[in-house]
Amino acid sequence: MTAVETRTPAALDQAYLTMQRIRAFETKAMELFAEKYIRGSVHPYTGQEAIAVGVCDALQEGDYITSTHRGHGHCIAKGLELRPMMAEITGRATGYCKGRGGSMHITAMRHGMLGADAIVAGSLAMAVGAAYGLRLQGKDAVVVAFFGDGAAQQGIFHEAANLASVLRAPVVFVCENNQWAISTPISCAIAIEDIAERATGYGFPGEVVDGNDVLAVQAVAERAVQRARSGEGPTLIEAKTYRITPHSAATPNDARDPEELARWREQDPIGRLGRHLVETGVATEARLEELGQQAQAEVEDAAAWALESPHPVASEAEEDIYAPADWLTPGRLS
Amino acid sequence: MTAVETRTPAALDQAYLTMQRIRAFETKAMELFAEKYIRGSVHPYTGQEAIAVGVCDALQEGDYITSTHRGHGHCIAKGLELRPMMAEITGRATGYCKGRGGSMHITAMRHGMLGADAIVAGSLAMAVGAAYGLRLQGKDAVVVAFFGDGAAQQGIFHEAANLASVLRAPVVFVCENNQWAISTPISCAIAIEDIAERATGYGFPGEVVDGNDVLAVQAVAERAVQRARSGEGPTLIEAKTYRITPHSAATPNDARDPEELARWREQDPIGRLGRHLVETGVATEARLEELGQQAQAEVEDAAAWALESPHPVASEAEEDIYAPADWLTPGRLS
Amino acid sequence: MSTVAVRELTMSEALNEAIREEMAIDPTVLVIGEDIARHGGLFGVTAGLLDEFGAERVIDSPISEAAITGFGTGGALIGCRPIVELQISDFISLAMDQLVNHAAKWRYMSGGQVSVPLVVRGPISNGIGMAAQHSQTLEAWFVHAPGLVVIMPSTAYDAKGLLKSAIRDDNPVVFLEKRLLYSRKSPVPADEFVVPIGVADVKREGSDVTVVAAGASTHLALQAARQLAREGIELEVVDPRTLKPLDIDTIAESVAKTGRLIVVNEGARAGGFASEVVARTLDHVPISELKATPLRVTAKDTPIPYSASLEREVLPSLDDLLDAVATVMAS
Amino acid sequence: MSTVAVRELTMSEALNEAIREEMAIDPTVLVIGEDIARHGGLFGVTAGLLDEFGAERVIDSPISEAAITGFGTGGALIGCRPIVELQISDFISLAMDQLVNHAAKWRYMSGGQVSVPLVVRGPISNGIGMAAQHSQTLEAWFVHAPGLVVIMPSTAYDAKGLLKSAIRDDNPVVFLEKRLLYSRKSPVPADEFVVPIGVADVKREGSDVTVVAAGASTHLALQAARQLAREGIELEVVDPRTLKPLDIDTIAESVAKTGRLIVVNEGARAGGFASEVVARTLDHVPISELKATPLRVTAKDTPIPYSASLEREVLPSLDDLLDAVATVMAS
Ligand SMILES: Cc1ncc(C[n+]2csc(CCOP(=O)(O)OP(=O)(O)O)c2C)c(N)n1
Ligand SMILES: Cc1ncc(C[n+]2csc(CCOP(=O)(O)OP(=O)(O)O)c2C)c(N)n1
Ligand SMILES: [Mg+2]
Ligand SMILES: [Mg+2]
Repeated sequence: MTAVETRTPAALDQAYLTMQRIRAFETKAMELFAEKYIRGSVHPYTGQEAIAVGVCDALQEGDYITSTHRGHGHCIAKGLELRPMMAEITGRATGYCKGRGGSMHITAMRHGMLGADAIVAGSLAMAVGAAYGLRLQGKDAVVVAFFGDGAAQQGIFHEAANLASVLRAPVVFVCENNQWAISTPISCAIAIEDIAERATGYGFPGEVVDGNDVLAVQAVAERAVQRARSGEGPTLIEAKTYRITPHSAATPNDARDPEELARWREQDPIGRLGRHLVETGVATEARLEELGQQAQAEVEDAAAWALESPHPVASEAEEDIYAPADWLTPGRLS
Repeated sequence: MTAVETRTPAALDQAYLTMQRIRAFETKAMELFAEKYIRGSVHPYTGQEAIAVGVCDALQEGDYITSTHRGHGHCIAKGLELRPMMAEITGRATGYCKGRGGSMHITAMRHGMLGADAIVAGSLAMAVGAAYGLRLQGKDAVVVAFFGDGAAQQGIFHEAANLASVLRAPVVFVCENNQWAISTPISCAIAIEDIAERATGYGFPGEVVDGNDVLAVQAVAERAVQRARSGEGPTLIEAKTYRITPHSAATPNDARDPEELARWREQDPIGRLGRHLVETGVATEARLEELGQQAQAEVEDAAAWALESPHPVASEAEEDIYAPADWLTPGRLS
Repeated sequence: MSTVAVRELTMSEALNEAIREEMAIDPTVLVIGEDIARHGGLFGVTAGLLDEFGAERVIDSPISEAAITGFGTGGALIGCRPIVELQISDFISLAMDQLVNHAAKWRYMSGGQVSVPLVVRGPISNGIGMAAQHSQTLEAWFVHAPGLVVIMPSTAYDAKGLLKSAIRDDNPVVFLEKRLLYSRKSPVPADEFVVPIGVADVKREGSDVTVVAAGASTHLALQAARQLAREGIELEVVDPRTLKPLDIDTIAESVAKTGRLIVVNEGARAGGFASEVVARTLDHVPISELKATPLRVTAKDTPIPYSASLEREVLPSLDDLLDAVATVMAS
Repeated sequence: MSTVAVRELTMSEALNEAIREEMAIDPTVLVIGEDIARHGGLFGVTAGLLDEFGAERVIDSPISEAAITGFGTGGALIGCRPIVELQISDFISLAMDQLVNHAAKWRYMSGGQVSVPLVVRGPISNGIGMAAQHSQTLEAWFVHAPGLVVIMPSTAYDAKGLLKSAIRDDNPVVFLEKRLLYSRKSPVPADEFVVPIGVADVKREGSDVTVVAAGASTHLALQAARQLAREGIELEVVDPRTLKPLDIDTIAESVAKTGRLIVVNEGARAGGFASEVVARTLDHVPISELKATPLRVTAKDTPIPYSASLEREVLPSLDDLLDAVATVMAS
């Protein structure tokens, strides 16, 4: 595991807690789906927690992210609150998006969350535009776009990466290569080893990192974010990982080799960080246990709060489609 | 210039004649546009003749190509006849497409021309599907997809290249890098030296070739076609070249540096082949002169024939939209 | 020599049979899409095809909707009959250029030299909380694309018969399947049969109001018809089945008979297929022959929201249709 | 305190002024597109902007329609006002997912947290032999996409005033310009002005027939009106200017007055905008108030052919409109 010195015990504590929060949140979400409190689907981030946490730790106030169908982990790592997240995925009026978006569409502008996107690779060009626009406005903000291995085969990945490169947009592309797209193994999707290789075709660096090592991810992310912030342009980070749950609540059957799954369970990023913290004396087993329980409790509280929240009023279904307009005055109203 | 031994004098004669045909055809087409016999636009292939001719010389009976808005050269190199080509671009009923397609949409199935496409990069995935389908039908045919440097920034380029690679489709991607997309220099479109580099991101070879050297192009094309035919998968050929005319008849103003243009005029592929043939004693100046005049004459004949041809009958405008159907019998009717 | 053997099949089983039968008859039929081979499609429509016909003809594709649509078009041009599955029909928005500017136009632009026997199929996935990007009903876009055939079946029988015809048809077909109907069973003959493209089906005869409704809306119309029959109001439910080319004769004949037209459609209200049916019918039935102003019962003109209460509010309901019937019967 | 100073401007000059003025007022306005900076746009709409506002705000993009549309949406989310030029409006087909599934829906999906002040503009290029892939009139697709605003101006005045409003509007706007109108001159005040979005303009008053027509079709309608006035038939030409949201009140008011409705539209006939106007009008004007069956004068339901004789045959003509008027006047 990557050297720990760079980080304070408190920060490590926090990283461990956040990863446990994500794990607990997804476990609860799957329960709520089974109990029919959640419609549509849930795509658990379980097993990939180190990536969201490692990357978001490299960000600062004012930075933004875009996310995917598998977005809960990114939200939590970016600092969104569990209550309005739970409320959103259970379709309540108190959700971040008033129940209009659901699990695949959590947006929280005040936390720098530009939005999750249920169109695979759909938000990559948006991330480039946001990054460029922030710089145009004189802000030194960075935008991170999370996406999966399968998303790297979409045309918009290519267009967005190339556009970001020629415009030197302060964006970081984070490809979470969990080696599967639903039932399709990466070997059917690409004929190369590392998606990161593609960065050379756009003229910026591509880096491969162990996506189950939160400290390694954070180190790579800090370099990429620094590069973007200083105006040198984008980076493509490929984090190798594995989802240790089925693709989604709506697609429970999992044809993947159980041995493959078992091997990866041993690489569970939470377990790895935990062992590392204990070995290096940063935390005790008891402390880790405590953090795990704290995460559990927060998630239970969020779920209870959400389920007590009101459903949206049907009559409001046609609100929030269009922003108010006043063409007599330039500049935005909302 | 690349060694000549591989090719018979007759073949070289033919290549020179074909390049002259293309040059003469485009010159005439620009005249006909100025005289309002051609609507819309004409995108002359002038200066890039070595690429179409070199590549198509590497093809055999049963192979196919797809083309672009700048497609006349590909058509002529693939063996289409000048008369129905002229008739098509002047909108006559005797044109390859009965005047429905025009300059940007010449299709000639009996010559293995799957169609020109006015959507930049639009036919790349079609080429992959055609190549795959031909192999599925047990044919050992190859499909060549021509496209420009600007087209390499389209998402479909990425998707098609990747799909071709995972399916090992017998397709050859020929990128004619003339370094400009209308008024936009390649430096604004990509942040890398060679588009060919992108092939590594898909897992097949990328080759850069002097696109104004017909023999060099042919040599590279033969390797790529051979590779495709033998089932090893696609190749990306990047042929560096330059268009020595403005972008199109409808976009006459040309902001490019006159010196850049002058430098490239010296690299005129027809001049280079001609000088080479004379130097190597394969042909005399007189013979070249004769071939040039023959090309001229053929083009004049085609234009005269076209302008004498009837216009399509308005009442037929709604024909050829749908193919006839008989769902009681499997297999195609048309 | 057809027998009377009839099984109850779900729509996905019926679609699966259609593809299997056509692949068995015609070696040029191939299927490509995301998770359609190993997994057999997210909704089972392509289940078992990989084992039966092999990986060369049943292809798990990368996530590249535009490319697989173009791939299908290219294959069709040289004599194959590709079936492209888009996992959710909303994703056709990523392939509009390949579908509309290429597949739909290639025959015309070539002066009739080529044909494009392509099927692009996928589910309409509203009603189950998949939210705005997975719940659209977009047939109006395809109806507005000359060169395309657009099909939306409402029963397992129509689904099988029409998909077989679509595969055999030499034109690009957009085949839209309602996800909530996949598991719905209905009788399907064991014998080989096809359902002709471009022919509407009067799913219920009635004298008072013509209700034109395809796909899921057909069932809403039939439900309303059963309920209203008790009150002595007889709806004639015309299921166009094919939306392009539209069987306007059957629709016009029915409207000429009833004098009243209601069109039910789950697409967003503005510019939806219902508007087309109303306008098109007026080309054939002058207002002088109408007893009431034609009405549209559609989804509201909003994106589809996630929450159940909101989604229910946005999609057309039985009550909406009953109100519309009351209105046309009152005038 | 507006003066009476009025110049004659072409539509492209008027559009250019609109962008220039808004870029000068608002530093968050930027323009991106193919050949829009150095070259000033293929039709001059962005001429001079590069020199005046610099390469950071006036960007020659790679040929990546989907990405530049998404780029605009992302920029809009964080407070910029991007204007995306698509060189020919047909190419929006490459960006339908970015436009419809992203720009149009982001505000709604976020529960109103964000707004998307984006303008996507480009020319409708039919009538000049650009053939099937460069000659489409696709507004019907965008009208069917909740969350979008759709504008189609017919005069230089409307073009300038509406583009300024579109840039200031906090919603994604699809702004469609008729290429053959770019060079057409009409009076434009020198003083600052805007034209409100969603407000139709009665371009000519008349008592006999309401003709709804936007963009190039407005001029066809006015031409017919002038000719028919000599025969004592008075057309009322209503130019909706904004197609979504549609100013149905002005249209309905006119139809209630004349009792006759003809909609002229250059889009393919099936599922076109004309069908929507007919159906929508019937929601407001019952057939009992109509003197004739509403008619649509549209392009034929074909791809646009290259040859002049064929293209002329496919696009709606003055004769088509005159015939339609004769029909509605006869009933
Ligand atoms: C454009 C588009 N195509 C297909 C889908 C259906 N789909 C949802 S998730 C998924 C797999 C995505 O794989 P990957 O990008 O690797 O992300 P992962 O699910 O592995 O996290 C697919 C195909 C979609 N949502 N959007
Ligand atoms: C999808 C699409 N976008 C834009 C255009 C307009 N256009 C026609 S040619 C051209 C430049 C193409 O550049 P390149 O691919 O390098 O080909 P070249 O013209 O240099 O041969 C553009 C932008 C188009 N036809 N299609
Ligand atoms: Mg994956
Ligand atoms: Mg070029």
